[in-house]
Formats: sequence, structure tokens, C-alpha cells
Amino acid sequence: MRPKVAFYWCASCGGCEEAVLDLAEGVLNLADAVDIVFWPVALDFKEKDVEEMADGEIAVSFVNGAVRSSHQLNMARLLRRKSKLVVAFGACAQMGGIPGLANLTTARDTLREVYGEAEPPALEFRDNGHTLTLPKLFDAVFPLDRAIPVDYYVPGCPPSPKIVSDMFDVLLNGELPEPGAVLAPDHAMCDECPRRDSRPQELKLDRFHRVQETAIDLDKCILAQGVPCLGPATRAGCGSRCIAGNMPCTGCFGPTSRMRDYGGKALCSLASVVEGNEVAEIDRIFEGLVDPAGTFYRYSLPSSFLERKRLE
Amino acid sequence: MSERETVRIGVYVCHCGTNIAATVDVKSLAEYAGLMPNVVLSRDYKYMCSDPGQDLIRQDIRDRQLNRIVVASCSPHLHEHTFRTALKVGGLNPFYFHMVNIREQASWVHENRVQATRKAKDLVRAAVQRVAFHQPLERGRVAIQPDVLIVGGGIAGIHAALTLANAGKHVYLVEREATIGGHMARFDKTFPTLDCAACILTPKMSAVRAHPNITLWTYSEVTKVDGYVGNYKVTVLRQPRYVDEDLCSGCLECIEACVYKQAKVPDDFNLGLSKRRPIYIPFPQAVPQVPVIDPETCIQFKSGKCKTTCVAACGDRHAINLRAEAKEERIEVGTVILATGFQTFDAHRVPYYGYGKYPNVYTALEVERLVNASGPTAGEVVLRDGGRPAAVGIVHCVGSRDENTHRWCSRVCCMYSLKLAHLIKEHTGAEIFNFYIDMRTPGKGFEEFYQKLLTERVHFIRGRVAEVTDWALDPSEEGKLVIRVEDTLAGFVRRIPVDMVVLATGLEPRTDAPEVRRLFNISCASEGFFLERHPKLAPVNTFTDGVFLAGCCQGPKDIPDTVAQAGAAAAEALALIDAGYLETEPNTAHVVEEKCCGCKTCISMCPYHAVAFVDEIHKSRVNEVLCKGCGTCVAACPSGAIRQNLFEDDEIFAEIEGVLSNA
Amino acid sequence: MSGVYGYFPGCSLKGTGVAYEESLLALFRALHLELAELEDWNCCGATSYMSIDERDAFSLSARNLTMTQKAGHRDLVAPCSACYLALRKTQDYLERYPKIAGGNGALTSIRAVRVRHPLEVLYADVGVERIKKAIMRHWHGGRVACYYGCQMVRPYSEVDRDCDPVRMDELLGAAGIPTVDYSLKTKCCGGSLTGTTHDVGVRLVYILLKEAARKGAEAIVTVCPLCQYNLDAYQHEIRRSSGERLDMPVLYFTQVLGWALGAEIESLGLARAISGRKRIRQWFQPAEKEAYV
Amino acid sequence: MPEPFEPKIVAFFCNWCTYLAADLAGTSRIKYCPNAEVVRVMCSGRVDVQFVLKAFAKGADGVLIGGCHPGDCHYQEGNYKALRRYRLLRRLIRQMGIEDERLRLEWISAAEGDRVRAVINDMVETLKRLGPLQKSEEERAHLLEVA
Amino acid sequence: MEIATATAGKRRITIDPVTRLEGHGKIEIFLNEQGTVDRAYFQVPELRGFEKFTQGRPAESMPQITSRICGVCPMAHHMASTKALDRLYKVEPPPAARKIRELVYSTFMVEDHTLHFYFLGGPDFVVGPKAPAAERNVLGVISRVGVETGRRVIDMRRKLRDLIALAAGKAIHPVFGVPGGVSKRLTREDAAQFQQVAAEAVDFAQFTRSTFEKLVLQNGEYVDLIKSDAFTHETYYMGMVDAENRLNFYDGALRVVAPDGHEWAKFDPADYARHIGEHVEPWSYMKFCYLKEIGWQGFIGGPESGVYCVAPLARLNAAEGMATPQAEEAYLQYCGVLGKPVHHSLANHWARVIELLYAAERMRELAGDPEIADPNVRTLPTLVPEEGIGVVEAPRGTLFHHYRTDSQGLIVKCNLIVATQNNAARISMGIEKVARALVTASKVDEGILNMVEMAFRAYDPCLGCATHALPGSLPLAIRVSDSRGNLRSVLRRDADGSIHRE
Repeated sequence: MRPKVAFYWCASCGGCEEAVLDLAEGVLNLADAVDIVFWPVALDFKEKDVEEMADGEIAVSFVNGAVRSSHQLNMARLLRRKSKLVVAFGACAQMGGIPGLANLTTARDTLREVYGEAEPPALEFRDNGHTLTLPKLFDAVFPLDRAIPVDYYVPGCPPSPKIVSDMFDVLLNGELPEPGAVLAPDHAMCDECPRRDSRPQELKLDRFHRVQETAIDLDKCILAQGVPCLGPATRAGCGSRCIAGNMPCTGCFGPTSRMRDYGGKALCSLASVVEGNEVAEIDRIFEGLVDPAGTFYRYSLPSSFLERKRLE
Repeated sequence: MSERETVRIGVYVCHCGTNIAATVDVKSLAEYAGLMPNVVLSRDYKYMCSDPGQDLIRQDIRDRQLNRIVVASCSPHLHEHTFRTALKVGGLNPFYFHMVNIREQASWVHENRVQATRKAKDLVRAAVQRVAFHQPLERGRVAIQPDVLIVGGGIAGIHAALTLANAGKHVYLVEREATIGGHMARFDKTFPTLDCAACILTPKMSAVRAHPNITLWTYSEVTKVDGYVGNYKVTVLRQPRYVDEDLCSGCLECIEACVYKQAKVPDDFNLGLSKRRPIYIPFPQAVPQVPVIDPETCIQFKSGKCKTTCVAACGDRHAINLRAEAKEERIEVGTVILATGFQTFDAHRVPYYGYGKYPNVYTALEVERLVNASGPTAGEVVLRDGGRPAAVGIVHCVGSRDENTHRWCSRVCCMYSLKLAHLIKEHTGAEIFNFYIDMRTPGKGFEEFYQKLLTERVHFIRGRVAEVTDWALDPSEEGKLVIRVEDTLAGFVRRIPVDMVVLATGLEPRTDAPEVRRLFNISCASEGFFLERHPKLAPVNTFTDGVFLAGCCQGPKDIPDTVAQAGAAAAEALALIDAGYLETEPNTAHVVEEKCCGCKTCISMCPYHAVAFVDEIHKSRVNEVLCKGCGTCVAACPSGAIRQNLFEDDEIFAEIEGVLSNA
Repeated sequence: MSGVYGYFPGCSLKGTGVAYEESLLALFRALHLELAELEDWNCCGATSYMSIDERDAFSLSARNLTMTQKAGHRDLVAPCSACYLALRKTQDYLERYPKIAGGNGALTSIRAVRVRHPLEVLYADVGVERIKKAIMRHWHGGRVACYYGCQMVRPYSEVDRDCDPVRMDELLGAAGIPTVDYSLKTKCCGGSLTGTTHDVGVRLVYILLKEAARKGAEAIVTVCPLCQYNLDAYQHEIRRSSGERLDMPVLYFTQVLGWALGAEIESLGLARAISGRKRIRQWFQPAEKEAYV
Repeated sequence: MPEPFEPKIVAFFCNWCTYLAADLAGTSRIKYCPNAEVVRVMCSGRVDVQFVLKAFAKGADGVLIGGCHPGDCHYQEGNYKALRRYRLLRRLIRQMGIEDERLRLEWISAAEGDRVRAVINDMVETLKRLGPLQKSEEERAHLLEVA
Repeated sequence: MEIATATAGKRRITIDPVTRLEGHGKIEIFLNEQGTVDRAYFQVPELRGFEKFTQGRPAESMPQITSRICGVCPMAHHMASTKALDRLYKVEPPPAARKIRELVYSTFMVEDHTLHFYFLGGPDFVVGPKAPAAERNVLGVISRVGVETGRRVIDMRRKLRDLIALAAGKAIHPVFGVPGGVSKRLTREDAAQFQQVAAEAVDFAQFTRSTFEKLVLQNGEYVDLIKSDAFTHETYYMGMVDAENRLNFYDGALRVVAPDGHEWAKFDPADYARHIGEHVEPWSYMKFCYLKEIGWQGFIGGPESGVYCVAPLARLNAAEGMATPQAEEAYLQYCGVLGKPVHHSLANHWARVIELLYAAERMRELAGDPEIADPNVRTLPTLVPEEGIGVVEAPRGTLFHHYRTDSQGLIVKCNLIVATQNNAARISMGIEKVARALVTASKVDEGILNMVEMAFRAYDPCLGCATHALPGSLPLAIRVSDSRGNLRSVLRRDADGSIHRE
């Protein structure tokens, strides 16, 4: 019989779901190949249907989105229990993703910003005898593997069509890679960049440009033009779509297997190539990088060493 | 970790007598280490670096099948090599080893035993976690080119050159001045034996000139140094002296023939106490015996309107070539000895002693020339106005032992002051006053010499001189130099009128020491003298392999010590040369090519051009011979595709977690 | 607003040193340099403050400096050596030990004020060459000994090198006034000892005057009101005690330079001198026409 | 009574200058606070920003990077690379709520044994004033009740 | 579905998660002792705090960051954000850039409406509301309309998304929006591709329209369902219109019509804060928008209640007509059948088909415009950024992005109102009304519950969007009720941030 698979989203935007639908005809083939038992965005099965399954009954669960609430934590645990394999699908599940930037703030700050002195919505609210509950929100966003053990990772915001179809191939009829593997090439995106040959022999930057400050030359290395591009530090497999759009890589495919803290490593590398041996000069150059945390941890803050802004 | 075999770590805690044991609880440290994961055995021992200590390690490797060793003792700079060798002998790859510095960086710098022990535990834990990741590595070997470069032709350089040359090694001796001999050539007598400096120096100088194994380049400077131990590529710039060394016979007739009938140019060798001609020879026994033309003062060079009588005088030897130009020599040597010497403290920096203001205030070196038979006054000690001094004051520690100038003791001033006191008295019979802070006479026959002087009715006043002035308080002081000083033995302030003041200026690093330092990539100590690898165990080595130190460039010394050190430096160089090769540290970087994305970030990181981009494969590659192992490119590689032996990310992260994971 | 110098007279120049102020203003006028006296200035904090409670001293100086900035001056000219030193010391301490400011942000910027001594202004901003060109009267007085006093050569001062200062000699030389080599140019003038341990103070004064005479000087020229006062005021007493008659004029460098550079003689405060009045009258009487350049 | 707060400093010292300075401090028997633990690297240029972040995440209250003085680097320019990374990194950790003073880059030559003492003691004093840098393990506990 | 006994012996029905809509939703229906619906709630149980954590980010990164609010309509956020940046940096994009933006945006509208019609909303009609869950999905749709059609739908979407990727970098989370233009010009070849696909898109839209007629309009049961009172609410409607009051997605003025259809307000989107308020219920993280001048009267319709709605139905009500011929023709047919304004929520599906047609035609127009391939697509900003508001018509309704920055261009204040918030009140009303009409203790089955879901799936509500943030700087009211439902206190916060209790 066909293997059972499930799709679920935690704190996510639905882009990963679209990425699956973007398999286009592939979706139909997939539908033939597997038996989709849970997919809130597209199919009418409910949580309860999952609970009724036997442990390990699901062959693979594809979970996208970061973990931010008790509800998501429970769903993640439920699926982990019911599944042989769990795949962290997309940047949010893998690294926390852009919602992970919330780790630069605290829930307290956010609520204060919103409600001032007033009470925020109650986790449990009783309205003429009806009890309504809202899930608890954690004070931080977490990548999936902080909530449950994860077997494989699929990078990208969203994962590129090729990555997705390769994933199905390897998981459904290939032999499995070693546990914990990221299902994408293990070298940096620069290698696949259409502009790679325009990279100068000795890169030295004496200033950084923000995208609105300069018209980016269509066929020169973007970093060499002084626009921070994270291609050299980011895992390949995306098909360099942003570069094709004439915009710098922002690192959604995350680190290679040899990097431990994506943002730290990327920063370390970028800072190494600036000119200037005097503090004043160096600082002037870095004025062009107005938001280090948001730039280097755009997608990976929750999976960084520090995980979140320090709580006083 | 690549191997399948299980990690079996042995930890050894050294007492270093009481050096460590007194402050760190070595027993509990060893016990603690014994409980760590992968540690199969842990001992503490009195002296790990001793033979029995090393035997312990060898034994345990065999008996307990250890495959990783951690030794907690002193600085790796001291004994890392020792223990690696022990592993090797024990049949283990020497790089399955990590050393923990619990002496220099724990027991010696902390007082609280509990805290020091806690810190030691953290460091050991870090080492244990780190060493698990260690990989077997092979040392590279670099062949040692047998030729030697010696920079500086003073007594140190001369002695080292002769030693090596006599051992059959070829030596390039490079001297900046027109002659070798250095400071010593200016001295009259040497303390404490009072034997004539020239008599002992000049024979060695000519020996250098004559020696088949020595290439002597005077009037020359090293301008560029590339390469590494065993294979230094050196560029030497040879200034033109306008008299060809090979063609000149040293008859010196050209000098006599100079259109300047009498000498007009201040003579640097005599510190301006005499005059010379534009074409001159620094001093009679100069080596090489070849005149120099000084283009600053030669009419021909200034105006082109000289009869060039010198050329005529030289006749058909054609040794004089006024069109000569500077030329660059490129040589390859395996080792280098730096003997660049010192400079004397500039007395102008202490204006209250009146040097440069009152003509009769002299520096010691000037007086050396005055008392020198071959000096400007042929040994007559006379004042600038020609008069003979009836009273002379010698001020000690000028530019030494002084917060405002130099804090260090220059080691030679006391003795040469005594020597000058003796000589001046001998020449003039004048009243001599020595003003000293402490008399320092630690050397063979030094104290005896001091005693001798005391019997020669030389006055010794213990006190630091406040000022030398011409302000006369009463007629007795009229026209004299008054030395104001607090006599700390008598306990009051004295004014002592004299005719001549001798400032015993100290020794200081040459102003260009920093450039030389960079040129040869070595370090300077805080006071600016070149830094030796270890003050006791490696006093002539530097932190750059194959570069050695001799003489006062490493610190103030008298002649005997200088010569001894020069010999030592020569011996160190010989040791390398005769071994034929040097084993290098394997801590080089390498690119994991299939992971390299070709972003070229690393290329600009390497000052040695060891990282190059290979266009065919569109990847970077490290030339491990050129790589000096700093690891900058490793940190800079954005995707972690460059790794460094001995400093792998795994190893360093393990170490970080180790120090922080408090048990 | 450069071009105009802020001016901090300090108590002396309004009292015992009034001749200094008069001649200073005259000289600067002659050189077309504008001095704008600080409004509502207060004690510089030197003297007893500095020795009793430095904090108080610093506060006093700091106020003057802050007001200098308010007034928009980049330079503050302080002719009295004591004021000059107190102001600079305050700046230096506030920079090195910010705690002193007690979090008063206004004080962090006062380092920017350039505290100047007129001698140094003349040397750096005007310069020896311009002085030479500006000579209006030929000196027909005798040789003088330049006396700098002890404060010009202390830390914080940047008037001249700390041993054997020479700038006053050079300036006077440029103005055609011959000077002697005076070894005691920085020795103590007795300072406040003349008021406390009187005989010691007076002996120091004596030594200075005596040595100047011995070196052939016929007058002493100074940059400090206290030095000038000590050297000038006690000569009659020395005469009474030792019978030795010195009659050594003790002048401000601004007086002699002012004269040479053509300042109106009446405005140089020469009449205020105590000792050597005869010599002063001879030297500074309105010279005949041909004396003018 | 609770123990007084003893800050933990991870110190990355370059092999040729600062590590030697620390050895010199030892041979000169200069006494200083035991709060800093040294990780030896060949050059301050080897110090990867990840190392620093790891140290903070693992509970270091401060991180000290020691290199040769500008122009004196044993490897010529490694310390400039360190300087550039440090300037940008300190802005990053500021955004992460970590005070500037917790990360220091110091040039200490092989001759400056006493500077090792001065720098470490001063840093310990500062860190005691700042208090502990909250450990991420503790954070995790209450952020995501993994149970 | 879960049937549980809750407090006071009242029965409770939970639908969680609400499926086939982007984002998360939960419906709570409470029955009284008689087993009839007492009260129904529609909850959004998640929030992600975009408005807070975008503070401190450089403005130019907002188009890419905010597109992550929703991966289904990322282009809408990207575009609203980019337009906000134009205002923020006070720059006018060159004509080519402006046209490229609208071209890409129209392409996106075609694609997104297709997605909804066939994959999300479609199954309710095509497969049938009462059909078993296992069939009520895209695969079910395909089995009904035939694999060929299925392939055609999928193929159409692929082509459209490839075009978007061509111009915008990525179809999901595009990157081409920059202040003062777009990052990349279109070449003639690119334009040609657009033209070709646009032509296909128009045919496809017509095909979809006929499919809708065949499957729905010719099915009396469905038409009755659409017109049935259960799915009907009389509220205000808002939409973006051009100078001639014709519908426009990319730019124009906002027009509000009253329940009786006459123009009630027309304003520059930049003034939205004066017209729109946000109300908070303590049982949902989502805010409920209402017309400020009328005020929040609770979950009720009619001219006295500030409740209004957006999205296709509302847009067609708010507009006087369509700017393209074929769409205009379809529009007239639609009004002919349902009158104007149309109050039937389910008519959203029909309206969507008409918009699909319009988007395709507009796409064709722009692709054919010679100026589209002009290389000048950037105006570099020169002024200091301050404040910018960008508004577009997202597939699911009007979308507001509002930023304020410091002089460095770092965000200090960010406020977002997404389509579904505008509809939130009406959706809740819809759910409750349907629940009351259909759900009773005796008959609660999948089909009926699905009908409840339909009530709001009609709006294609994007909860991915709705969970973007906690309420922003808009005035809001928080009602705190005790267990007996008595109103304890009302806290109001005015635009100036001042808070007062009543």
C-alpha cells in the first residue's frame, strides 16, 4: 500500500505549502505515489484524525514553520509520535525563519506595545458560560528540532521546486541519507551563482551600499558592487533566484554543514574583506551595514548560538 | 573524529616541584581529571618533564593502550616539544597531545589555592575534550640552506662570522658603516684588564676581510627579507663608496691628493671632535682599507667643478669611479644572525646636564676618543678651548635607571666610568669626581678594579646629579661648571665646581630597531631591544625559526658577554645547518576542495600569497609550504571550507565548551 | 569666531600686575590682535584652592572654560602663569579622570578650548619673522635676562620646552633686544615664600638678581606677575639688609616688546615699576625721530 | 549566604604576543584575577566570530581577544582582520542585548606582562558591575518547557 | 470534529483547524440546553508580532520581510510594502517600473484567484458541500472536472508563476520591489513571454467563468444556497477604484458604499487611519476592523453598524464597473442576476471569477505596452525618509502597510491591516448565522459543519495574514466581560496612545 504522509504548518506563512503545490504536475504524481493523511491547507482532515492513528503509522511528516505556541508544540509532538520520519521543511522549521526575528524582542515588549496597561487576550476566556481558550505563546520562536527530534531538513524560504522534488525522490524511493542531513548541496551558493566569474581576484570593500542607494549592475558580482550578499556563506540549491532578480542573497538556505552559527560565520567573513586598519575608518565602512542582527540572522536567529535577544 | 577506535586519554598533572603544587591542588586535580569521559588514567608527578616523568607516559601508552595524552604543567612554549617527543618514542603520533599551562597562567599568577585549582580543572577539562578530536599529523621538513647572513659588523658580528666561517660555512656579513669594528673600534682600553681595544679587535677585523668563507659587504643594508627558515631570500642594498674595493690597494694617496688641503668635515668616527676630508677612511685600521667619498661634501658631487685630483692620484688603478651607483645583491641563506648593536643615549635629552649648552660637558664616548692614542688629540685630554682640566666630574646613569628616560641599567657605565676615571687621571692628574647611584661591578675582576680606583684617590659621591650649571654663587665658582648634587652619604646638597663634565650615557636600542624587527619578523621587548625566545633556555633564539641574536641588539652587554653570545648564536646556526633540515609545525591550513565555492574571500586574507585561486577547477588552494599557519583564512572562509591542522573548529569549540562546562 | 582671543585676566592683572595688563593690551593692539575679556570671569582656582581642595579649584577653572565656550571663543589667553597652569591642569584632569565631572556633560567639551599664554601666542600665531618686520623702535637699552619662572615649564604647560626655555629670548632677539644666557631662567622666584618664610624668599630673589647682573644683564624680563612682583618689590629690602644696591628693572616681556613694536609708551604701565626707575626712564623715553624706522 | 558573583572570561590569546605576555606575567609572578581562561590560537586572525558567540552562549560573562599591536602581527595583518570583525561584532551583540564591555579586543605585546594583569583585572571589575550574562540554558528552560 | 461537554452542561463543537484556508483558524460553536446554537466564535489562535520585530530593521528590507506574512499572497504584501517605500523615500518610480509592478501584480492576481477557485473554495461547489471529507479537495475537484482540466489549471498556474519568478526573482517571496522602482528591467523577450501567457490567461479566465456557470449557476440548489438568508448580510463594502470609479488592484482611491449601495466615503488610502478603527475581542488574537465614524456596535449588520467587508464581493460593490471589456460584460451579467449591491457572501466566488477575467485582460494590456521594456526602472532616493503608507487590493481585500522610520531609514513604527481583518467581523457574523440556521444537537455532521466553514471560506480569508501581528497603533477597544457575560469594563486607546477606562 502507498506510504502515508502528512503535511503540517506551525508558525509559518503558507509559502512552504505553496512550494509543494508548485510541484505543479508533480502534485498529481505525488498524489498517486502517496496517501496524504493530513494537510490542513488543502485537505479536510482534522487533528482528531491524526490522534486516532497508530504510533509510527505515518511514514513521513513534513512540518514547516517555527514553534511559537504550546499548540504548535503539541502538534509537533503528536506528529513526531505518529511518524517514522519527521522532516523540518523550509527555513522556519529549520532555523526559525523570518518570524524568528521576533527573538529580537520579547513577548512582554510586544504586548506592552499593543495593549499598554490593559489586559492582553486571555488564554482562557469565559463568555456567558462558554470557555474559550487560546494557546500559550512562548517568549521565543524555536526551530522545530528544539521541540522534537528531526530526521531531515529541507532549507529555503521557500524551498526551491528542485529541492522539493529531489526530497520526495530520496525519501520515497531513494535510500535514506544519514540522519540529521540537510537535503541540499553542501557547498555555498556562490558556486552556482551566474555571476561568479565576475568576482574579483582580491575582494576588498571600502564601503557598503544599501539597495536603494545604488543601481545594481546586472551582470557583476553583487558583493563586489558593495551590496552585502550572503551567497558565499549560504548553502546552495536555491537556483540563485534572488540574484536572477538582481537582488543580493539574504541567506534563506542557511548554513553549510561546516558552519555552526550562520550569522556569526557570515559576519566574520564579510568583516574580513573590508579595507581600513584604523577604527574610525573601519566604523565608517560598516555604517553601510545598518542592521547587523537583521542582516546576518534574517532567517536563523532562533537557531543561532544566542537564540534570542538577552532577557534582562 | 575520523577514527573508529575508542578514545583513551591519559592525563598527567605536574607538580613542577612546588611551583605548581604550592598553589594548585594537584592531587584533587588529577582525581577530578580521572573522572572525565574518555580518560582511562590520570596521574600527578613531581616533574613531568624529567626523564622518569616522560617514561611514565611511554609506559602507560604501552600498558594502558592510551591514544591521547594531556599534560598539565608549564607553558607549551617551554615543553610542548619535549612531550610530543615522548609520545613519539612511546609509539604514538606526537600530535595526539595537548598541553595545559597551569604554571605560567595559573599557579604563578594566582594566590587563592581554591580558585587556582578551579581554573586548572577548567583548563584540563577543556584539554581533555579538545584532545579527543586530535588527528594524527606528520611534520613537514624544510631543508636548511647552509649559507648564513650576519647583520652588523661589530665585535658580535665579527666573532660570529669567524666562528661560522672557520666551521666551513659561507657567511655574508653586512655592515652599514664604511668599516666593520662597531663601537669597540672607538675604545682605547677595555675594562677591567685595560688591554688595548685595537690590539684585540683589529686582528679579528682583518681576519674577516681575509677569510675565504666570508663575503663582507660594508656600506650596505638589508632591505628585504622573504621566505622562511632554511630558505630566506634576502636583498642587500650596497651604497656606492665611489672607490672600488677590488681595485683599491689601500695606499690612501687619493686622500692626500684631495683638493681640500686641510680637512673641513666633522669626522663622525671621532664624533665630530676632529675633521676629515670628503674622501676619507674612517680610521687607520679600518676594514676594508678602502677610502670612501662622501657625496654630501665632495665638490665634484656638489658642483661638478672639481679637479678630481683624487682620480689622478689613483692613476691607472682606476679604483675611483665617481659614477658608481648603488646596487642590489640578492642572496639565499638558511639562517640569520642579527648583531645590529646599540646606540648611546642622546645626552641632549637631559638638558639640565648642559650637554650641547656648555662646551665642556662631554659624553663618555667622546672622552673615549680623547683618551685614545689614535684619537683626535692623540690621547691628550684637553678641553675644547685647549685648556687642561684640573677637575673632572663623571656623572653616572645618564639615560639609565631613570623614570624619565630609560628604566634599565646599562650594565657597562659603572665599569667604563671607572676606566675613564683611571685614564683621565693617568693622562691629566686631574681631580676626579664620580657621581653614582650604586656602583655595579659584577664581573670577573670588576670589583677588584673598583677597589684599585679607590686607592687612586678618585672621589666617589653617592647621589644623583641635579644639574650642571654655570651659575656661580661665589668667586670660587667663577668660570667653572658647577655640579649640584645631593650627597646622600653626607646628607646635604653640594655644589662642586669642575672644568670638565663626563656624562656616562647609557646604552639604548637603535632607533631603527623597529624596522629591523619587522624586516625579520621578530619581536621587541618593552624597552625596545630584540626579544629572545626564552631569557634562560633560548637566549639567542627568537620566535622566528632560523633568526638568532648576538650582542647588544638583545640588551646591554659588555664585550666578554657579547663575544660569548655571538659564539652561542653561531653554534645555534651551525646546529640547524648540520642537521640539514628543520621539522615544521603541521598547523597549516588546507582547502576542502569539493566544499569550496570559489568566492575568493580567502585570497586577500593571506599576506604570504599561500592561498591561490585555481581557475581550472574554480577553487582555492593552499600552498602548505608558504602557509605559516595563522588561520586567518580559516576564520574568513564563509562556508567553512578551509581547515587548519591543530586548530580545527571541532577542537577549538570543544575547548570553549570545556572551559565553560563547569562540573 | 577665530581672530578674536578670549581673554582671562585673573586677579593679578587687575591688581599688582596691572602694568602687565596695560602693556599686554597695548602690544596686542599694536599687532592688531583682538582680546575679548571674558564676562563675569572668576578666580582661576590656583593658589590656596589648588593646595587645599583640587575639586574646588577645578570647578572654578571649569566655569571659566565653559563660559569661554558659551562666548564662542576657541582660544583663551591667560597671561598669569598661575592661571594658565590652573586652567590647563583642569582640562587635563577632567579628561583623564571623567569622574571629576560628576556626570556634568557640559564639562566634557571644555577640552576643546585652547588655553594660551600670550608668550606662546606671540611665538606661534605671530611668529619671529613677523615680529622682525614689525619693529617700530630701535632698542637703545641694555642687555636683558629673560626669566620664565617655574610655572611655564611644569607639566600641562605647552609654552616652551620644559628645561631651558628659549622662546622669550628668541622673540626679544627678533625685536632687536639683546639678551644674556641666564641659567636661572626657571629657578624659583620665592613665590609666596616672600610672604611666609620671608628671609628664604628674599634670598631666592637675591640669587636671581645677582646672577642676572653677573651675566651682564641690566634688566630682567618676565612673563609672570608674581615673579615680577617678587623680583621688583624686594630690592630695597635687600639693599637695607646687605647694603648691596641692585637697581635692576624687572619688566614684563609685553612692555619691552610693546615698546619695540610701537605701542604708545604711556600705555605700557612703565611708570608702575618700583626698582631701576632711572634706567627705565632712560631706555623708554620717547626716542627722537630718527629712532623710528 | 550565596557566593559572590565570579565572572567567567574566555580569553582568546594569540600565540606570539598576548599568550607570551601571559607567560611573562607568570615568570614575573604578577598576580591577577583567576577569572580568565585562555584558549590559545596562533593569531587573533584565527578567532572566528562563532567562537565568541559560542562562549557567550555557553555562559561566559565576558570574552577577551588578545593580539599583537597593530603593525606588529607575527603574521603581518591577522590582527587587523580581528579588529574589523570585532568592530562589527560588537554592534551585533549590542543588538542581542549584550553590553559592549563584555567583549574586549586588546593589543598586548609579548613584553607587556603587566598589561595582561591590568586588562584582566579591569575586565573582571567591569563584569562584576554588570553582573552575570544570563545563561542560555536557563533561558531555554522557561522559554520552552521541554518535558 | 469534537463533541465535548463543557461547563454548565452546555455542549460544544470545535472545528480545528479550519481547513483549506491559508493560515490557522478555529471555530467554536456553543449549544444551549435545547441543543440549538447559543453562540459561535471564530478564533485566530496565533500571532507572530511582525509589527514589533520589524522595528529596527532597515526599511528597504520590508518588502521581503513582510512578504513572509503570507506565502499565498506574498506579492500583495511585497507590493504594498514597496509602495509604502516610495512614499517613505519620496520618490516616483519611472513609468516602466510602475507598469512592470502592475503587470506582475495582475499576473499574480490571475494566479491566486485560480488557486482559490480550484483548490480552496472550489471544492465546496465543484465536489459539493456534503461530499465526504476525503474527496472535498483539489484532487476531488480534478476528478470532477476531469484530469485534462486539472492539468490545464495546474499548467496555467505554473506558467503564471514562472512569469512572476522571471520578473520578481521568486514567485513565493518576490525580491524585485525597491523604493523608486524595481530591481530589474524587462527585456523585449520577457515582455513577449508575458504577452503570450496573458493571451492564454484570458482564455483560461473565460473557461473558468463558463465552468462556474456550468457547475454552479446552472445548479438551482447552489444558486438557492448562494441567495439563502443564511449566507446573507447587509453591511458596508470597501474597495479600491480608479479615477472613473472602476475597480483597480494596484493603485487608486478607496471607496466605501453603504448597504444600500450609495457612495458613503471615498478617500486617499494614506488617510485610512481617520476612517478605519480596530476592535479587539479578548478571545481572539485577530482584530476586527470597523468604520470609525459609525463606530463598533458589535457583530451586527446594517447601516448603523460599522461592520464592513472587502474582497471580490465588496470590490465589485464598491466599484461602478470594470476597466476591461470582457470583465465589464461579465460584471453586468453578475449584477443582472444578483442585483447591486450584492449581500450574499457566497457570491464572492462568482465575483472572484470576474476579477480573474479582469486581471488577465489587464495583464494583456500592460504586456503589450511598448514602454514596459524601457531600461530605466529606478529612481534613486535623495531625501531623508520619514513616513510612508502603501495600499493595494490583495486577492482577499484591501491591504495596508504603514511605516515610520528614523532618518537612517530604520523602522520605528510599523502598522499593518490585512484583508481578513477587514472581513473578520462579517466572517464571525456569517459563521454564527449559518450555525444557527443549520446546526442543531440532533443533526451535526461533516457536511453541515463544512457549510459553516464555507460561510467564511467564501472570503478566502487568509489567516496567515491575519496572524501577522498584534493590533498596531490604530485606536482600539478592549471589552472585558465576566463569566456571566456582563460587560465589566471597556478600555479604549486613542490614536495618540492615551488609554482611558469607561
